Amino acid sequence: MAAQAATPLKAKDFVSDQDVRWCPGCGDYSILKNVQRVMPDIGVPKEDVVFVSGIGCSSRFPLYMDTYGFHTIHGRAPAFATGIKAARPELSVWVVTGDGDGLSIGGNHLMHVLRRNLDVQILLFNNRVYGLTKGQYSPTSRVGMNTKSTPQGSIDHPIDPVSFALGAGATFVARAIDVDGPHLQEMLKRASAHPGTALIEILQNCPVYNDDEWVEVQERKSRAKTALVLEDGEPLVWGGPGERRGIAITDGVPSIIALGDDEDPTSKGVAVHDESHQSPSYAFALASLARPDFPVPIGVFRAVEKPSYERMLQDQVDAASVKAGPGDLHALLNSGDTWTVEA
Amino acid sequence: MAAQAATPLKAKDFVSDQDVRWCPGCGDYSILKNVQRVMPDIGVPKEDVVFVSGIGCSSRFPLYMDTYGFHTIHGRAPAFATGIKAARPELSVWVVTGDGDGLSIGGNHLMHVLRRNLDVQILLFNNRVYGLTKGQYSPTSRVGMNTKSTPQGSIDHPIDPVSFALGAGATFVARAIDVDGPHLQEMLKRASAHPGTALIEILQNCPVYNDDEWVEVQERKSRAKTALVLEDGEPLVWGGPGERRGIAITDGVPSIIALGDDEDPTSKGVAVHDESHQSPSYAFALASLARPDFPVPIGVFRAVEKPSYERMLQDQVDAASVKAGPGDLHALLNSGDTWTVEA
Amino acid sequence: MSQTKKPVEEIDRVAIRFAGDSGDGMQLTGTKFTESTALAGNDLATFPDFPAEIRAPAGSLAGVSGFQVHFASEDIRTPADHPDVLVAMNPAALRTNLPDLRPGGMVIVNTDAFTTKNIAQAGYEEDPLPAARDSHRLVEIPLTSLNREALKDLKLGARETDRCKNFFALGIMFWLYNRPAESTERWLGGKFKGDVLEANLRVLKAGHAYGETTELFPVSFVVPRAKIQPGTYRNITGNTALAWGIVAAGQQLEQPIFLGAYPITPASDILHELARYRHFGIKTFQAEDEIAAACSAIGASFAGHLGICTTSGPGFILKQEALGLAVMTELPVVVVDVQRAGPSTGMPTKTEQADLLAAVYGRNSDSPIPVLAPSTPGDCFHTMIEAFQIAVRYMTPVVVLSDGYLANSSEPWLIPDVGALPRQTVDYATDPETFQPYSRDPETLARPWAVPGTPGLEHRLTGIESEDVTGNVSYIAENHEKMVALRSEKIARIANDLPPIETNGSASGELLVVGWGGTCGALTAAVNEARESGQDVSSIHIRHLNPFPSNLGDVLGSFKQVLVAELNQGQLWRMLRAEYLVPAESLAKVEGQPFKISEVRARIDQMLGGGAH
Amino acid sequence: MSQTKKPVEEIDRVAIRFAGDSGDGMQLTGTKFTESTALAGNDLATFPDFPAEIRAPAGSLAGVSGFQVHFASEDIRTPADHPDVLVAMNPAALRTNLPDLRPGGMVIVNTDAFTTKNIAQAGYEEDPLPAARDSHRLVEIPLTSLNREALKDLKLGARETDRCKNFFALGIMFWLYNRPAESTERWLGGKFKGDVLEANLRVLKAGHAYGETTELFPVSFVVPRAKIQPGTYRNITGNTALAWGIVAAGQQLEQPIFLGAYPITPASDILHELARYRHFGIKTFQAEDEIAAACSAIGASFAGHLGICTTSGPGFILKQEALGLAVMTELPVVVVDVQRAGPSTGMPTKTEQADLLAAVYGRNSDSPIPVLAPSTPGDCFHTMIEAFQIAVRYMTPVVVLSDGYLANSSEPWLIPDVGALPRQTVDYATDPETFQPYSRDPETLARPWAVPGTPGLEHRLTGIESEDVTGNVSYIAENHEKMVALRSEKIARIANDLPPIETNGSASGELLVVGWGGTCGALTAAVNEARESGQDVSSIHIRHLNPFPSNLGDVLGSFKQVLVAELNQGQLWRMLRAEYLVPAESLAKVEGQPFKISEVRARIDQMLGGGAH
Ligand SMILES: Cc1ncc(C[n+]2csc(CCOP(=O)(O)OP(=O)(O)O)c2C)c(N)n1
Ligand SMILES: Cc1ncc(C[n+]2csc(CCOP(=O)(O)OP(=O)(O)O)c2C)c(N)n1
Ligand code: SF4
Ligand code: SF4
Ligand SMILES: [Mg+2]
Ligand SMILES: [Mg+2]
Repeated sequence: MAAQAATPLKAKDFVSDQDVRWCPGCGDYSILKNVQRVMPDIGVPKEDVVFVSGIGCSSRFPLYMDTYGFHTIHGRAPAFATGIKAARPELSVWVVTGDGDGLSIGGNHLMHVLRRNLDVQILLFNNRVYGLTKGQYSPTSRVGMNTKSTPQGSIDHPIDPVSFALGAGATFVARAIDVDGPHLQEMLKRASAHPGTALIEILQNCPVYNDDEWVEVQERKSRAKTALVLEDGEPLVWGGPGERRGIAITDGVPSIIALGDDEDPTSKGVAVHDESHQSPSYAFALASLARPDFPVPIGVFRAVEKPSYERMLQDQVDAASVKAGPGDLHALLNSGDTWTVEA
Repeated sequence: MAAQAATPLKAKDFVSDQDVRWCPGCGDYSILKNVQRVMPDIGVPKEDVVFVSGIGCSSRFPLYMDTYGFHTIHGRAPAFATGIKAARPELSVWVVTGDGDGLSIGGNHLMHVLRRNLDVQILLFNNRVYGLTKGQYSPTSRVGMNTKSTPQGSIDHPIDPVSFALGAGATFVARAIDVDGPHLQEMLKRASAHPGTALIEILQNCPVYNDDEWVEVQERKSRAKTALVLEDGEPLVWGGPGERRGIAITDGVPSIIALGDDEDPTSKGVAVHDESHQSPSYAFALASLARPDFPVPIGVFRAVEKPSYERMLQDQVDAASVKAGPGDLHALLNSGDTWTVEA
Repeated sequence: MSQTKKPVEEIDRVAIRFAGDSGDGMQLTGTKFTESTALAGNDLATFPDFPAEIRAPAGSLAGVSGFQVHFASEDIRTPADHPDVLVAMNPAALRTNLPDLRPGGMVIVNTDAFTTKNIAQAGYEEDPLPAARDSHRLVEIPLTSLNREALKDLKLGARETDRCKNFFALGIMFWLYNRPAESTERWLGGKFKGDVLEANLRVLKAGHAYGETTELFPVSFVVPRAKIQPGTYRNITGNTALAWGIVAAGQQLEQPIFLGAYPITPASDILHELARYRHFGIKTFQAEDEIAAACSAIGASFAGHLGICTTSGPGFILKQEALGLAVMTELPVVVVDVQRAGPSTGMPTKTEQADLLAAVYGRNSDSPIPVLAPSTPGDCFHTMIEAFQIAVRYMTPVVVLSDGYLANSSEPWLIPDVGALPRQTVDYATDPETFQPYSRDPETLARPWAVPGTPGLEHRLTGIESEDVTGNVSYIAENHEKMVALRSEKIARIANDLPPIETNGSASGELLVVGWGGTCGALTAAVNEARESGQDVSSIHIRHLNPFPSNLGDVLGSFKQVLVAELNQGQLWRMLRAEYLVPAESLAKVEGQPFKISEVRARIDQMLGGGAH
Repeated sequence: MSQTKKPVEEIDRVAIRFAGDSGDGMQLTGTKFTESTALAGNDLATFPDFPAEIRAPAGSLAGVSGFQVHFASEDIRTPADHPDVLVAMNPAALRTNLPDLRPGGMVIVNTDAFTTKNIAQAGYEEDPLPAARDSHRLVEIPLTSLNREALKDLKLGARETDRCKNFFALGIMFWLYNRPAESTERWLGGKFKGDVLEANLRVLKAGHAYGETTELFPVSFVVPRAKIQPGTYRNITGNTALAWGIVAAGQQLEQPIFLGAYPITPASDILHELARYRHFGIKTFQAEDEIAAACSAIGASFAGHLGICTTSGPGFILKQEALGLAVMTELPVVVVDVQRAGPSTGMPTKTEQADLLAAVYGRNSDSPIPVLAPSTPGDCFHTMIEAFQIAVRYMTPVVVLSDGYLANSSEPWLIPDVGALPRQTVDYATDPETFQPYSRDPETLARPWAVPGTPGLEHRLTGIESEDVTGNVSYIAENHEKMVALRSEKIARIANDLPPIETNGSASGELLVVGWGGTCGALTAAVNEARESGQDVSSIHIRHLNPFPSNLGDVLGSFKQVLVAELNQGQLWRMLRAEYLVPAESLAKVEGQPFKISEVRARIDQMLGGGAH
């Protein structure tokens, strides 16, 4: 979290002078627009904002933001972000990555930044495909998916970004949808306010190489049936009138409970959403929900506080300076056993 | 899983002619001995066994096994194993790695081999330190640990190997203790029999750089109080007479239930261990148990079946050969549009 | 389609460039024209020039995609420095491509695309067509409207309709150069059905008919068949030939292939192609990254397969640590680097030859690896077989350096007779009595390949220095020195198997032009032209970059001047100077583009003291 | 401790090697003897030679650990080819070290360790002591029993007791060479307490007393103070000096330091050392791997810190992709490669100089990076300051090549006067009016360093080729060519700042010996000896390996013969031949060990036509 801006900014202040280069209809456009819209609300002066990315269609994102930006190499954005944020804790650092960049070549860096709890925001655009290299399957692609590199269908079991993040000890994990602007903006604000690593998986459509992967939850009409919107303190309930359902979690295992339109969910055993369980296992149970058997949870899975990496590092620096005084090079060079040869 | 050996082998048949080079008292000795003992029971002919490792004290392991062995480079053993097993599904392939090798530099390969469910056994020796490079903290080291690279104490939140594996979609995850031979041998047999990736976290003592990290569960006398031994179908109960306790899991979150010596645990809400829940979230709840608040679960956390990578790959090869006939190079080169220039 | 009634003019050669927006299907149009041209029996060469990987805004300069095809009744080697004909689908395509056109060349434009907005977006201050009318032979065709008109009765959306207009243009070009349309029609039939098929077939015909009827084209042209070596031909790109070479290596060495790869431009297509050949027993593995790809391939080699990985520059350097292990454990694995313009991410769709030194020297410590480079698209096929032969015979990793130009360009390729391809048997070690992991073949110094599953040959490999013969871990100074020497001597001995390098031109003389890799066509063409114009210049093209062929020093020494021409800042140049102390000069081009014949000729002229042409 | 009553003999120099099992504490013993020697005012050089990283079985050959210290009353530069005295704690230590001893040298053995079992484990067929009695001056001391005897009344376990015996031996050696024990006693006092402290102090004294009383030593020796440059000295290893150089760079450039590192032998100690200097504002980050270490350092540079990473060969090549990005984005970051013997994992504790070509050329495409190499342990300090000065002045990554020998060896080091160290101010860009990410300083061609937090300077960096001046993504051929040229010209201009290379010896003549890096001591000593014996040989030692100093070509050209001596298969040799077409010869040693003076002299003799010494 960085200082507040003096004069109020507008969305267009965050638009860089570069032509935006994504295919027509790409979900990235909507995400970009919503990020640009929410930045003034977040209120960090734009000179204190840094967007860092790897390589991929999604990773072009920083080029279009009129903030500081670093479009680096494939998969390594979290490592660059670590250097930036650890060096300069006062900056607001955002990582933009894709399902290939962040979970294929970059999975390790993502795991480590999450466990270290560096105070950065990570936006993982999950289109379940490699867009930039023109359509190979990714680690989130479904088994059987036909792509250029899997003409007989993919045989890799996919990884779920939220489960992965929780397995890595993430303190803040959320899921949003490219085209659901208001919700996405809310998630962005929450992520920015979180004093540690905040990962948002954004379900993103790639109309060119994997069209309609998320159509069930993207389209408003089907969303009520397919998405479970998480709200802190509210029971895990979804579905419109006549189709109301809830999630119970027994011995750690989620199941579906049918609900009457006016029935009290908790009395039927439906769990109440709590973002701040110290144990990550509740959030993990939610993360295991997936179509077609279950609805897709959308919203904040987990938000707990732990000291952030750059904070603890700065604390060590500060404590050492208090204890040992500011570094004195002469004293260092002359420390320990020395001897003098007279002229 | 590979074919059975013709003549029964003995433990010593698996002892290579190389001097074993670990520090006196290192937990690796016990693990080595137990692996050599159990191999005859597992019964794969030794020419069909391959041990693959990265770099670290633990990764020296293959050098001491009289099987095929490949001591490779730091962190990449799962990737080498993938090539070996995918090429030759009939081999029994074992990966040996450390907490640094497998979870620091090698975390990504570990994640991917787990999600792909390649049929290999992975033994992760967790001594919570870098042994070979003489004592830096590792990704599993506790916050505050004083090491050569963290003279003011580590500030990285550690990763738990079991949680990480479950987050990656592991189909078989277990935990064992270096010095508990019979249990370790049982885990090794179970891992070998599992038709997919089987990860065993082995709690291993490094007397030189991180002595007694696991002493609570290693010593028989304290183990009853500190370890929760998982047995399929049995309630999650530990502690001797007068100290009996159980684990209940409510809305995914584990808690401790005090039990009388003769009390029925299930009636008090204690969960019953089930390795084969399709949902990984039960096992994840177990994985979140840790000292000092909880006992350390030992045994098989999860064992479910999913098609293995090399099997599905081989199936595609076989199916393609049936469908298209064996490859014909002449036909390939002459496929599509060609034209002939007459002499 | 019927033969034209207009006069037909015979010409020797022509180079056409199709250019349009990335969405205009120019690569497909070019490819189909090329196939048809190939079937018509011409010699040809192509050069597809992609924009950046990502879609640029429609109509922008950055979004222009081009495909050049050069065909002739005689032997040609390059896609031509300057096209004779430009098909420009929009103002941006005109702007970026017109400067390349030969003076007075023909420009066919889609006038419908020359709207004020498009003209402005291309950065023109005013409509460029009036000026083009003066400078070139401008043919103005309202392609979009003609195309719509042809399809108006079909129930296609506006977008789908407009998407066909490239085939309208293709139909015109088929007419103009009297190309057969059958292969394209066949392809359409296999690809589409219903209205879309109908639409494409229809506009292809409509374009053809338009050519025949419009007064814009008074004549059509024909380029007679080339007098080329008899045999069956196909058109092939470097990437396809490379993939097929891998298939062939598996067949000819009778070993299963394991490919570990991570997608990267411009190498991905090799993975795509090989993924289709499961019935050849080929296993392809899309790894999580390039490191895992290399490690998996080495693992497969350890297990007795032919391991291979295919990548491009940024991915190649990630594999160096794993390659070092393959050097140390002496396992046969082949790594293909389809070089692209760099450094760093650079310009992924552009070509360059700047990974040579990294391939030869880019690992920690002295870790010699043989390096080969194919010289033409079709040659990629043979290079791969040879790479595996070397890998297996010498038990060593091998690097093959292709490049973005070879990868995507195509040429007519004399389909090899499978019976005449080299065969090589692979002998695994089997005898427990005599087996030692690091015993050596006295001739090649190769150690035995002992694969898991062989009873009695259980052994361990490691990247730690190993003892000679036994392979046990060893820290003894003398052993290390010996192993370092053995490893380099082994690679040096590969030169014994290599054919002497052959000179194009005279065996000695004033100037020798030296090249390697995908520049072969341009360099040879330039040197041949210069020789024809009477200049004393010859050329060699080095396929084996490590070790060099044994006679290379002598060949270099037979010329007064040596010019090393390459698409980098002088990497082979450095290697030759270091190795042979030859005062060579460097012709270095680093633009992400292949050599133009004229650029090479200009330098030849300069070195020979003034222009002869 | 009291002065000896026995006669004291004055000698000029002596080299002692302490050798024993890894568990015997030989590195510590050697270090303490060295410190004491340094305080006694001698010039000195040390060479610790570790076994493999992992503990070998006690008593095995592989487990032998050695520490050689050479000290003199005159200027010396190497730890000596052949020690004069060997302290062997067990048969394995005797076996591996005896061959190195100078003929007739003194051997002090712990006879208690010469049990039948130990003798067999060392691979001796019979007790080696009788033979040693003939060939050398053998001093047989029952160290284990003497040590036990001295400690029998303390309540220490057997193991703890026996662990003190190295200090008994140290006590003897202190007596034998009249070294002061105070520094060791002080150190013990800080490190231990209670019985353990008492035990160590006691055996140190007991050893001293034993020397004085035993008849085995008729005389003791003294090496007078060296006549060295006045000033305050300390003993320093290369790794410590390197770490302190980084601290100093931060102070002198007034910029905070960010170190990203992943542990690897023999570079880890730099991380350990720097982790202790948080009060200098230094942030150290133990990354998950070398790639993340490099990326984090580059990230920190982007954020305006001095980014650095420290590693060794296998880790270094993993950083190449990230380094390519730093080349492309022109960010100042320093990478230290403490080279070790390879390839692959190789022999991590042994030295080599074989990553030079990888440092200069090991990235995809032409991506020039300046490369520097320190020549002595103390020089590591100054090299780091210079590396950061170059990085910041030219906005470029810089590679520093140290090696395993420099890292662990020590020498007396004249502590620099902080006031006299170079200072350099760093100017971040601040003016939004004039700022362009890729505008350039006309002299250095450096682009501006504009760091986050600066209002109005928001900009984006990318590894895609960027447009000159603006930094926007560009695929234009001419722009790429220009940027490639600018990047290499910028690095070439660094030569303008470099001092001309200085020749040790004559400015011209018959033979020039050329070296670089950690071999400086051995090469200079060999050349100086040869000159003293009348040979016409001079030497240069190259610190700047890319770009080379401007006068290097002239210097090379001033000698009839050139010999490039390095611990690899001829890497600098290749670079010099390629650059200057000089017919240099190569003295290549690849054993994981430093040069011996005699090896260099032998080659000098050979090149000068027959031995003069
Ligand atoms: C080292 C390296 N390997 C491979 C590539 C090629 N590459 C670029 S982006 C990409 C995958 C992108 O997928 P994702 O992160 O899902 O992004 P998307 O394009 O789908 O937004 C790959 C394989 C590269 N640029 N660098
Ligand atoms: C590329 C590379 N980086 C670093 C190293 C140094 N290194 C060797 S082992 C190791 C850590 C080992 O830790 P762990 O896996 O926990 O094994 P342990 O020794 O504790 O059994 C490191 C950092 C290396 N060999 N290669
Ligand atoms: S390829 Fe897919 S992800 Fe990439 S820009 Fe196009 S639509 Fe978006
Ligand atoms: S350093 Fe630790 S892990 Fe390594 S061999 Fe010694 S005791 Fe075992
Ligand atoms: Mg994607
Ligand atoms: Mg460990």
